[in-house]
Amino acid sequence: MKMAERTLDGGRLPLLFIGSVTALLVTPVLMIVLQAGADSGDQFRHLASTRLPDYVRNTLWLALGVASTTAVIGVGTAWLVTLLDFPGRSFFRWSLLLPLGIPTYLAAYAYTDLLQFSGPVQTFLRTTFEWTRDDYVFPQIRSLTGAIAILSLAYYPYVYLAARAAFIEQSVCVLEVGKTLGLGPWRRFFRIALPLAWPSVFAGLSLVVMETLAEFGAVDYFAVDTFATGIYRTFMSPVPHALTSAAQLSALLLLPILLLIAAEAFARRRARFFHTSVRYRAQPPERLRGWRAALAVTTCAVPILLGFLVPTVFFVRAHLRSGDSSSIAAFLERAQNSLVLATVASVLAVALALLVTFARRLEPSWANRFLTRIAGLGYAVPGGVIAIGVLIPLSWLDHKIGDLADSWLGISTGLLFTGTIVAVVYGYLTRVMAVSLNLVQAGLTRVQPSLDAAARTLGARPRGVLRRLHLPMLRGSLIAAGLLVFVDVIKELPATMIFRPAGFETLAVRVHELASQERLYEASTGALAIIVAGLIPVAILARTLDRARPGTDTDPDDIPIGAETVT
Amino acid sequence: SPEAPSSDTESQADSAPATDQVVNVYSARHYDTDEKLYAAFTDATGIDVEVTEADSAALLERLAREGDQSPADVFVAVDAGRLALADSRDIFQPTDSEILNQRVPENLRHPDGLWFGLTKRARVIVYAKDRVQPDEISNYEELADEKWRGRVVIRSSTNIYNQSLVAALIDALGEEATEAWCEGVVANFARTPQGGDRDQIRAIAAGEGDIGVVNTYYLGQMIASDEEADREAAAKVGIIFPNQGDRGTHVNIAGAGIIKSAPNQANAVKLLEFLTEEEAQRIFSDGNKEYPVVDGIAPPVELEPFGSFKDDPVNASVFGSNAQAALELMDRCGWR
Amino acid sequence: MSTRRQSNPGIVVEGLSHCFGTSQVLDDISLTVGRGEVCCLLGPSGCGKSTLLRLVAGLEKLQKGRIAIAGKEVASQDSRVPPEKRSIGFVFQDYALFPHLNVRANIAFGIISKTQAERVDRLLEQVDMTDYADAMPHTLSGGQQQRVALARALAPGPMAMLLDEPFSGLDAQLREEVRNVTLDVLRQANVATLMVTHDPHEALVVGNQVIVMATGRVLQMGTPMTVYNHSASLRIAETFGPVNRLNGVVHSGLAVTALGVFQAPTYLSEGAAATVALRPETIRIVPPHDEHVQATVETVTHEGTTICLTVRLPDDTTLVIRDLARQRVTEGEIVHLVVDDHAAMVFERDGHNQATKGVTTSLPPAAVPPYDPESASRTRLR
Amino acid sequence: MSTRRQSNPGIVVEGLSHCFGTSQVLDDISLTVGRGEVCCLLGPSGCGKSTLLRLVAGLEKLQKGRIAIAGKEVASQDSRVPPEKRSIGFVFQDYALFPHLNVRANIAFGIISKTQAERVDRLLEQVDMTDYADAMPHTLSGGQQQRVALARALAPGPMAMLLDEPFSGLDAQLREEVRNVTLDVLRQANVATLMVTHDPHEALVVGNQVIVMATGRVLQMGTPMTVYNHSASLRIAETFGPVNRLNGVVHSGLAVTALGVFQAPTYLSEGAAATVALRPETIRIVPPHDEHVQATVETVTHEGTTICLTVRLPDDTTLVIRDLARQRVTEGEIVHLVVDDHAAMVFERDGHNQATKGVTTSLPPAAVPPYDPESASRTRLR
Ligand SMILES: Nc1ncnc2c1ncn2[C@@H]1O[C@H](COP(=O)(O)OP(=O)(O)OP(=O)(O)O)[C@@H](O)[C@H]1O
Ligand SMILES: Nc1ncnc2c1ncn2[C@@H]1O[C@H](COP(=O)(O)OP(=O)(O)OP(=O)(O)O)[C@@H](O)[C@H]1O
Ligand SMILES: [Mg+2]
Ligand SMILES: [Mg+2]
Repeated sequence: MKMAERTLDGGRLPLLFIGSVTALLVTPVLMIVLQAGADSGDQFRHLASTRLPDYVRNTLWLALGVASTTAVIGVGTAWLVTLLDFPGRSFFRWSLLLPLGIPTYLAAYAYTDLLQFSGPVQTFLRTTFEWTRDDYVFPQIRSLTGAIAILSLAYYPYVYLAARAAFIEQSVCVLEVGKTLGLGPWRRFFRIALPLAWPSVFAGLSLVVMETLAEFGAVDYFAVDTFATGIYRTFMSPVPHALTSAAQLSALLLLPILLLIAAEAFARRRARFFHTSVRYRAQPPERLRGWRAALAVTTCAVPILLGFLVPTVFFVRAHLRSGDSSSIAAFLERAQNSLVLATVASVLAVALALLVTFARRLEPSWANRFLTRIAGLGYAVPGGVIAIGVLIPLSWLDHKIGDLADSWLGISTGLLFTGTIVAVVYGYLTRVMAVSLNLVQAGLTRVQPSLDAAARTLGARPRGVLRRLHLPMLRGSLIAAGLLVFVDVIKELPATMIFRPAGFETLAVRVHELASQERLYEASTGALAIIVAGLIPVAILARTLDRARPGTDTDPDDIPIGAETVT
Repeated sequence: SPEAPSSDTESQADSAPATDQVVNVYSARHYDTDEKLYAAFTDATGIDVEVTEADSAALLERLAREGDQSPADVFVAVDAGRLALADSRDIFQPTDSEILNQRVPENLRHPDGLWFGLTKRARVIVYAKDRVQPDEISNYEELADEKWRGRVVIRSSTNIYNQSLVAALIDALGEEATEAWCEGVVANFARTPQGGDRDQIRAIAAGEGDIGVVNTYYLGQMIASDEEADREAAAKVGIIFPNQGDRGTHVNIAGAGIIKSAPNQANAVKLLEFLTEEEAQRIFSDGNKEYPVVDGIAPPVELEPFGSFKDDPVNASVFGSNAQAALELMDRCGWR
Repeated sequence: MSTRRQSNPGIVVEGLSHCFGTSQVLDDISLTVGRGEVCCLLGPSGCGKSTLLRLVAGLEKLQKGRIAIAGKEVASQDSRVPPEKRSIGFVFQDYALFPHLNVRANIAFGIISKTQAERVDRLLEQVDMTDYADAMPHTLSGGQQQRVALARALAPGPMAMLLDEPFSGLDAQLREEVRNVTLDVLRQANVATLMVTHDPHEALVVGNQVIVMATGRVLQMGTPMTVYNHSASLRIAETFGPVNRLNGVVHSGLAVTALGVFQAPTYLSEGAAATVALRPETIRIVPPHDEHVQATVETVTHEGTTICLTVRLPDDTTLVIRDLARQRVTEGEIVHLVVDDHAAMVFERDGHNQATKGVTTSLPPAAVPPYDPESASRTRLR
Repeated sequence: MSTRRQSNPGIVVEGLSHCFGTSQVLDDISLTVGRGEVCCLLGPSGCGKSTLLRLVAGLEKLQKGRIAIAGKEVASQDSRVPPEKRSIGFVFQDYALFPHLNVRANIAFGIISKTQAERVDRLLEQVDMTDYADAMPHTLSGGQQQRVALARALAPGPMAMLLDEPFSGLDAQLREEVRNVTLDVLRQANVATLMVTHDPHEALVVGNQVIVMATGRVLQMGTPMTVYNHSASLRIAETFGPVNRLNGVVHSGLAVTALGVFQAPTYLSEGAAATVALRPETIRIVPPHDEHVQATVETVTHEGTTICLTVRLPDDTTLVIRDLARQRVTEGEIVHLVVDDHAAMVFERDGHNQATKGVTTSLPPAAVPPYDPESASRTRLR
């Protein structure tokens, strides 16, 4: 019931550990910021006077649009499948995660191909009704709205996961109190469930927003000028100060993100006090009937249909018509590369996240809280740029080592990091740590401090607490984190492109090559592979999420999976 | 770095230690046909080709950071502007190869042999056969003409080909005139610039726009495509080589230069020379529908019907020197 | 009173049974709580008290039986009124305060009316938490949390109040004060109150009725004095504290024991084995007089208000005697005893054995601390 | 005993002070618990008991003072031993069972030794939870959870045991049994036990020492009989139940009151205003005799073992009298009273006022239920 604010101190160690990990992760971001300090001629002034206003406006609308849409879809569906019962509930509970598997830029290609003026849908309309372009108004898919739609469909699962876990784990007692105090379902939702779930939901949302801000492919394809596209455009242009001005834009983009992080820190402040009851009791979901049930089913079905089914079917058809011509062997090799990289990255990301958050729990000092917050900053910087941020320190290190080896041993080491898997993985980590950190952190707030206290008084050392209490209770969170990272990495492009060793290809790279040559249909094969690679983890994730949480019986249908699941 | 041990060994292997049996290529080109080329080169010379593909900007950064430690021997870019930029970063070493000099035309290589064009692509005007007469437009300047109001489709100014086109125009017309032209074109847009060159062709075929500007090989590829829809779309459009009356059509190149610190300089030269041989040039044109740089080698069959054309003799390096101006100019005109 | 209860019952439970999985937790429970009445639930840990309350509140799905609140049926096989429509208040065993709201907001949670402010203030005062109005729950002590939970449940002014050990976390003084105010308020508001308590003394003092439960069944239900002085079984008698058991045999309607003869219930036939239960305080130490039973004082435990003695009779039976602390007795001393014979409860002997079957909360003799007079004596007596 | 405690103290706390933010929760606490001793903490809700325990356990950062366990300093300004190295057991007010482990695993959590299995079985038996060995915590009743928490804390066999209301959720019978076994085990294992309880009766019965706290300070510390019979202040006296207050004036070393004269402490000078505190049971109803004080019985409350009367004296002061239930008294009856004068406690009158300042748990008179004899009388007496 009561949660002591202070948990048990671990002395200096936590700060040291958190500090070094964070340093490792934010160095690339710092590099970019430093780069921004350099002189870019009057590039920046020029941008500010011409494009910047657009960037700001579009970015703002995009972020707001996506955030609000994902919030509605994610929270709504989570509430439905957690606390209500209707046909197909247990199916939706995991299939709502499927859109995670689909890279946004591919979804964008697919939808554009379907809905653009020359696409089948409009062509069909024209031919059947013998319209010409002026006879009808068709919503322009390549537009801000289109982008919002696509991104929302791709990102809502983050919020869904977060909200669902939160609902489940609180479903125990406080909602019951709400009932005895005369609150109907709706008021229970808005006055208890939502406020309690908010920090978790916010964690999910902040991931969504950061990902949106960093999104390039889809947004650019939709002809929406955001900071991300602007940064790329500037970076790609064959002009002397390209990098610097790109860095300056990025730095500008970081400001609101820092605010966001501060805001989240604020929202999370309360999260530490959650969980007023030590009783976990599953509350039997209320069964819906008639039109209500129908409504619930549609609400859950639509996101899956649009976010997953349509693009997948599109790529299957494309693949069948004219798939990737390259050899199976080459294809398998790419797949293998992708999977290996993703696995390594996700394992590392989760392990680090767990240790960092645990250290922070041991010593929740102001410094540690702040450091863990900013550790994930890289997630909000467009991949291509953060990649350069990674490149700078790595190559510097390479040279230092090279010189040392040269002067001392007289041998030439060549480049130890850049152009190696090491660099690629490091690049990934700087990007995706935000995901694992957020999820694990949120999961940890579900483990009452008084449980730690109990374990400690029973002679468990911090290590023991981590192993015997947190690991089992966080199993779900950890797996979920790992798999989200996995999916993200499978889709990752820029870092892979820059750092991969010569001749090293991944699925995403391949798809990008073809797509960049506008060879969509051939790209479909790789796209499908990515989707499949993304699906497997989603399936696993789904299964773990549906397993009973510690402290519950085993009927998966009215089980709180919360303490074990994610936000 | 926590991962260091895990893949230390790999990294040794990856940063290919210099042996005269390899040549390391940093390439901003990603075409399947290129693999064929490299394979052919290896067959011919027994030299392995290690390719690292990425966006040219990133590659340039990497080259710059790697400095003298870099394993790279050759840098390949799909645009003269990029080559010029690389040059301005002073990463190339001059190559004095008889073969290259006589095979690659003057205007398609660096005066001091820092880089050489390998293929040629013309940026042409395409039009809807059913709605536009071929004689209605004959040069880029006319794209700004009132009569095309709401009929022009073209991709965004982020695209390097447009940047180079404008850079060339600045060279030809001067900055004011070009800006005026640019404003005119923007005014004529049928839709916000979006998609790639194929999308422009499709849009014209579908009637969303009447004329557009694309690179020749995209049209070639669509004509050769095994996609029904693409072939139909391609069939609906005709092309015009602009400015045949005067300076000639704006052409751009994919080219390559040899890196200063190249560990395998000799192999690098061999590679470039091989790429300008007839066989290689054929693969470029047949495989990718690009125009060969070497005279006397037939253009891609798909493009033959459009006949031969006179290309703008301006040295491609101006694309680089004017890039900044071009970019800012397009920004000012609101060309997204 | 019973008639009044019939006429407008506050809470009616009929034939309620409940299982968790295979284990039957409630078994055919029936009870009625009149408006303005306080009904105390006594029973060993795990006997189903909380479950019963949860069922009345509608927090568990009714399996068998019928529940009505304020004359309106709220749950039965075919109908089910959701908890929020039952007009009940519930103080949970684990307070379950809303962690995201401060004390004031927690209390105000169930109130819709405009008059909130002063109502909340009055409640804060009533549970003596005025100083903590703005504190967050996690900063409250156990007892403070419990008081907030209580105020929160009172706030909406429900028709039926369900209290699950609502005062267990409060110190004696505060407990008594909060309890008296609360129950008084509830009585005056004519609310039917069902309250779980573990303190028999409390049940006897505040309850209009006391219900003694064990293993999911109601053992006895009646006014405090009835269940205390006329317990239906030895087990019930023991719920209110240890009793002395004397074995006796029935002769012409009297149970004859070492301590004298006692009126036996009519159903005990001649020669039947009887157990006479004597509460410690019904055995009195009196000035010497030769017709009194003599006994040796073995241990003396001071309990504050009272002292507790164990004494040994000549025939070696040990008795537990409770007398007021003013009695000056020392160990080893010989005392004379008198029994208030009308206070004795006489049961059929083996009846007891049946009764306790299955619910024995007694410990294996091995585990029993020999030095502790009270439990020791009791166990030896058993 | 005190010497023994000095020689090898189990728990030593010196000059302990603690603040949460600005509010001082503990103020210069010092106490010592000898090995094999049980020390009971009594005090109003929110007075800092749990905080004190958390500090001893090392669950809160020590701010000021010094703590030693088994002769080893575990916390001071400059040193700090982490909880897991202090060899303590802790039963939390909110149990804090591990939700992902079943009962058996919860209990076994702190045991490393090979002998796990039977040790756990013994503990299960000891807290009477053998049948629930494989149940998950969320399926347990409040009291069952509490017993598991207790067993879990006992399992590792700590040197010092900290119990935060460890029996509050248990019914009287079980409570007594579990309590006796547990404390006996602890005593025999020579463990120093610090136990928070809200039941003064319990504190007096089981404690070797009783510590009375209020608002973060120790008011009195001593053997049960001392604190009960020789309370250092009225407030302490009231911790163990209501007392009658008689105003008196000191004449030649005696406090003169309506109920007679009482020995006054020497520090009270001639003519000083004194308050005489009489516990309800120290006033006795006796057979009529003209030198006794007469009074009219106003209310009679049956409390089970005892009955509680309020009687009115001729001068209209009301007294609360507690006598054994066997007393047959009816309301309105005239009774004769005698006071065990040596049982009276005499204090300086305003001293009391000082004492209660800041910690008054009394309710606004308005809120007090008129019908309730006990608290009513008390408040009127105040
Ligand atoms: N984390 C905290 N932050 C601020 N104040 C706190 C915190 N924990 C406790 N307090 C305050 O400290 C005081 C003492 O709390 P504590 O839990 O020690 O009381 P207690 O004696 O255990 O009371 P109870 O008998 O009701 O459990 C209370 O007034 C409480 O409000
Ligand atoms: N969700 C559940 N699943 C299975 N068994 C349960 C569940 N909840 C309670 N029980 C069992 O039902 C029995 C009664 O529980 P309940 O909480 O009603 O007891 P109680 O009378 O309140 O006990 P206490 O006085 O200790 O709170 C207990 O044996 C408990 O183990
Ligand atoms: Mg209970
Ligand atoms: Mg406490």
